[in-house]
Amino acid sequence: MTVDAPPLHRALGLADVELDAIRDRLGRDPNDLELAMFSVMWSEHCSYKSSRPLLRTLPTTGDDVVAGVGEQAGVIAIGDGLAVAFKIESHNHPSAVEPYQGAATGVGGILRDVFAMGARPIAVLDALRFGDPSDARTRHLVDGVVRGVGGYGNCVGVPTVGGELVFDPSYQGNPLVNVMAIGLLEDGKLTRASADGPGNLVVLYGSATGRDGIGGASVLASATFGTQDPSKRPAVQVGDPFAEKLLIEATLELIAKGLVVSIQDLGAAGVTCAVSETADRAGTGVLVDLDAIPRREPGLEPFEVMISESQERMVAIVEPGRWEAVRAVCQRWDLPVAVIGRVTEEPDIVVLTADGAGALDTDGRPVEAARELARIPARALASEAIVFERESRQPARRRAAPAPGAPLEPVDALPLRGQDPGAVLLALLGSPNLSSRHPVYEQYDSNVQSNTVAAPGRGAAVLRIKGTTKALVAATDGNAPVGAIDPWLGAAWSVAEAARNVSITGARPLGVTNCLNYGDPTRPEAFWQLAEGVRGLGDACRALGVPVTGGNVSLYNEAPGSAIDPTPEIGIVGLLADVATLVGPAFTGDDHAIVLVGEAAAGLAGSEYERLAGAAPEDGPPALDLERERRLQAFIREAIARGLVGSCQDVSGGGLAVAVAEMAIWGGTGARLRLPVGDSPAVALFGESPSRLVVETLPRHAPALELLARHHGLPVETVGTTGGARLMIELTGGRGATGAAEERGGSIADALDVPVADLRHAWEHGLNRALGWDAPWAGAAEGAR
Amino acid sequence: MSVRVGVVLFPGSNRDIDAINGLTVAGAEPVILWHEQADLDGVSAILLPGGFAYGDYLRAGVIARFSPVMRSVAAFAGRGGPVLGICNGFQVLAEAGLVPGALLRNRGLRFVCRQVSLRAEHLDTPFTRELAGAGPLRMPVAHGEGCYFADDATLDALEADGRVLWRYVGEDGEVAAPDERANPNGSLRGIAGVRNAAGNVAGLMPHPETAVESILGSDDGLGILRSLVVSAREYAQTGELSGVRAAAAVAAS
Amino acid sequence: MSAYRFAVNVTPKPGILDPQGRAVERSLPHLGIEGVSAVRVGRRVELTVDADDEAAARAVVETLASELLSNPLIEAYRVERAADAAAVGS
Amino acid sequence: MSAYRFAVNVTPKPGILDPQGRAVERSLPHLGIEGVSAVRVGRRVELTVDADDEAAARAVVETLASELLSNPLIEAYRVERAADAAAVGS
Ligand SMILES: Nc1ncnc2c1ncn2[C@@H]1O[C@H](COP(=O)(O)OP(=O)(O)O)[C@@H](O)[C@H]1O
Ligand SMILES: [Mg+2]
Repeated sequence: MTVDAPPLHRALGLADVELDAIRDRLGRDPNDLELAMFSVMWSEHCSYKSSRPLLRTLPTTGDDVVAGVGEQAGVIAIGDGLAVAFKIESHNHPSAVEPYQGAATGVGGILRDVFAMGARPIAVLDALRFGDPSDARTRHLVDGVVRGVGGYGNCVGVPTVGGELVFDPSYQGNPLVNVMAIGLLEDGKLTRASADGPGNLVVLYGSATGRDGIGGASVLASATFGTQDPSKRPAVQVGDPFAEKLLIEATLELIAKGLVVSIQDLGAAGVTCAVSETADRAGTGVLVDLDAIPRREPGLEPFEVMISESQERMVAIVEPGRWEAVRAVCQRWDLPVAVIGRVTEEPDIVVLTADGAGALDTDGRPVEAARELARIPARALASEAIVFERESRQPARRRAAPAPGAPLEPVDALPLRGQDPGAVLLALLGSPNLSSRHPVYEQYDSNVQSNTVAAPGRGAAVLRIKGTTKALVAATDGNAPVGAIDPWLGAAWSVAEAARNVSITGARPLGVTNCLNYGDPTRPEAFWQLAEGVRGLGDACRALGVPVTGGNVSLYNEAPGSAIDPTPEIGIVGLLADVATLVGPAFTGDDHAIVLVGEAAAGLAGSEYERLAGAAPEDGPPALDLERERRLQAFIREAIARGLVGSCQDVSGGGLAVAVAEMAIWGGTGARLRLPVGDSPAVALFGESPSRLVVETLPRHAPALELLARHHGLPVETVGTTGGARLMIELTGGRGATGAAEERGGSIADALDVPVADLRHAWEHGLNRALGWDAPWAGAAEGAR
Repeated sequence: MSVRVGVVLFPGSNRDIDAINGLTVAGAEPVILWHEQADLDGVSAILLPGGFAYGDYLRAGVIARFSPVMRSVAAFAGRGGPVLGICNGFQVLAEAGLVPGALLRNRGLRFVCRQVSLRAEHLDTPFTRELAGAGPLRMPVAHGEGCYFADDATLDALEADGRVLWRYVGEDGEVAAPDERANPNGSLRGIAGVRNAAGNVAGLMPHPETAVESILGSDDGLGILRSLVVSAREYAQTGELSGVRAAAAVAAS
Repeated sequence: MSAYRFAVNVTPKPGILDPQGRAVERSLPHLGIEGVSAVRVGRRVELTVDADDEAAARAVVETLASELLSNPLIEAYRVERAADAAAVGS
Repeated sequence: MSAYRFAVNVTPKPGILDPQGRAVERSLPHLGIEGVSAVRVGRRVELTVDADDEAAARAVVETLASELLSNPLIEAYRVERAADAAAVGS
């Protein structure tokens, strides 16, 4: 080694203290192969070395939780002999490099986590975040990511039923691609990734191993993306959804036939990760026969074989007597399969080679010519990976939330002055973040498998469970603009909103999975954001009584010079006992009562209105009262169960006006509301303070609904009636008035008055316009590839 | 006694779940036909389901066409048995030459999944006989290569011969031109489905099998599946189908 | 037996709609490129054939090209010897 | 100005997984074809360039090939003169 060359461990992304810790665990110096294995396993992505102490604080237990944090996916029992498995994961950095393949392999990876547990994947949701939609690079990323999600999900036959698409400047250099998968499994089919039973075979099946993503785990997840070191450019992984489809069928067949002890998918850190984690969970070790691993190309180095992230591969632990049956199943599905090792009592991962001739004999003993290339205690790679107590520092806050109960300040008076509130509503409905997402989700097969009751487009996804009266309800939510101001609030808010989206269908939230997208944890401010985010996540889940069953942490989401706003992405699954009681968010008829539950709180910071109208520097985001949120959700579930609800929508992005407008657009009928304006028309119409619902009910049910809300201690008022072809909202009784009225010298606020057809038009065309997809050459470059 | 209808399973088929569900709702007993099997297990009709057989790599449907089961499907079709290909199944039938035309990449170059409206052009065929009327029938499409193509002469002949079975229509009930949103893929003359000269083999891009229960958004597809089931029963009992032409007549045409 | 490397170029037949080719043409102005026309997008398949001689190898490729790699209704193909006979792992 | 017809062959880079090539290889036994290996599936784009001379035309094609027609992370391309200089209607 020349004096100038960096030591190998640093080239692999390991700090000097980490090398010391490795020496400590081995009691000697590691060789190069061992160092490579440590470098991928001790990456942030695999080891959670910065976040593990925080994650321990999360509430993870619940009566129905069958498998939780620590497993490949969370599993919750839902009765009828069934359970639901679900998990969310990020593929941010690969998608920034190669959007199509990055997103596609993201879908593939999260599906494997779910079917590795024995669950048939029944749904995918994708939560996406990008920079300026008018920017050419953003458009390239959006187009590629959406094609990638669809290209993979459509082919494997799992419907993509929901997700998010948000544009914000903070993602300009660093898009987020978070994908959630949901699977359904029968009792008794749950399969854990644990290498039990010394003497058992370690079987690798699926695609052959190539040079894909060598070092991807460490390089992509641990280094700030965008530094210009070409040697760190990882090989791009290409997904093969057809191979994945075969892998799904073969895996479920192996499990159904009871042929395997355990299964784990291969993702980051490849074979190294799969064998060390499964062995560590069982307290065993594995002799790995390097020669036996099927390769796609000649000339792979041992370290490349051990850490390759080639896609569409699984490892099964198999009793020797079942090997022939396992092989037959894999061959029927046309998948390469090989015994690549043996489980041992000695808890070490040992990598052996006989120079290609096969290092283990048929009894699993090393042949005479076998050489030992690496020997590492499994736990040193997995559960006893290094942990860092990172420094945390609260930055000088930009803005604070107004104290609860503080008087409503008309901070919005300026932006709204002189504006017809109807024009503001149209602008919001047509804005990049609030307009219809159909140009994206129509590229996803959303109904394959014949379970989709509520397809993407209108709130939470609903999937019926065949053979039962039940349905699963799923959503993702993540609020970054609020979190940028107050990361605790942003995370708690995201949980509240996700759970609310489930509750307003009548379903009971079962559990939460989460993807924590944050910046460089070695920056104390970024680590503080992460710590506050985890605290908010835990507080909200405890308050709402929903366990966290799994998740994923994505750090270093920083382009040179900028970090993303902290983005805690929440994935949630709920259970609806009787799908016939399902309530949607579209008005169901004319002359029905419109009831408003909850009340507006001050604060426009972090809202879409603020994005449109500009920020008021003294403003903060509205407060969130978790206890009130819990009561609100309990109320709406009870109201729905009692048949009191025609339709229901929560107040979120764009505020009350947008919520009602959506109900009108989707229901094909207008509405007339009289709204107490308080001091601020903008807060009343467009504020996004949480814990509020718009409920449509038959006039004769309105009193019962109001009574029920009061029972739950919630402010409630009947504010209007459905019907007609226009949306009219009269603002009553406030000091502040909308600009148009002021200019006429009037003291009574103007009515918002817009034809529903205009609302629909703005909403339907906004996204295509924002992305330039309405141009005739749209998507040409990507499409032509 | 319920009639046995085969559902061909290629590696990469994924609407087999939907086909089985749809056939069950329509009153048939679905029977899986694995791509490597030549024996048809005594089925009286065959449904080729949607999906991505062999990943749809190279060209949708092309690799599947060479499966052992396809030789048997072709022979079954030759004997006058009813065969319906849906989406990828339509692509496989077209590649195999069992129905006319080709399915090109969608004109918009994107995968399209949404509800469309169809009009049935003939109500006296093995695939439409149970429909209450011409439509419109609401059901989803979900495909990237569904743009129906044949040269003008072929199209004229298909129309003259009554072999265009379904077309995409707009809200006004009129056939949707290739550049209208109601035509999801740019198909020529709004063609969503066709049948062979004898009339016993049909393919369509939309998914009637996913539109068989109102909880799924529509049950308009049920009429098409019921037609197939009724045809299967007729074929099982008589060895013939009404609404089709004898092979001799086809050869003469 | 020797190894022969071939390429099969598959292109849309004249008159067949080629939305990919049109999309490329339409996007050219945005790249500031002028003077490009008649863009046709097709497939190129490269493969190695083990056979006794080149004629035998070419016969295999012809079969493959006409039966699998192209659809005669919509596509034309041309077989050519590929320069780089070195097999590349797939 | 003259018209020059070119072809751009875009193929997956060595070492990059080519699912299409694999699928073709695995389907060959069904066709009864033996001895074929190392199948790689890519794209072929044919186009006509109006330019003062061939060098200028080729420069345009190079730009197009590297910026629009191929994805440099996973694909390689080669530009060649196409035999049939006659423009084909798109
Ligand atoms: N933010 C989080 N909250 C809760 N659990 C988490 C979080 N991040 C990761 N986990 C859990 O840690 C374990 C390891 O995560 P990961 O490596 O992403 O899973 P896998 O190895 O299955 O891909 C999983 O059980 C996961 O659910
Ligand atoms: Mg995993």
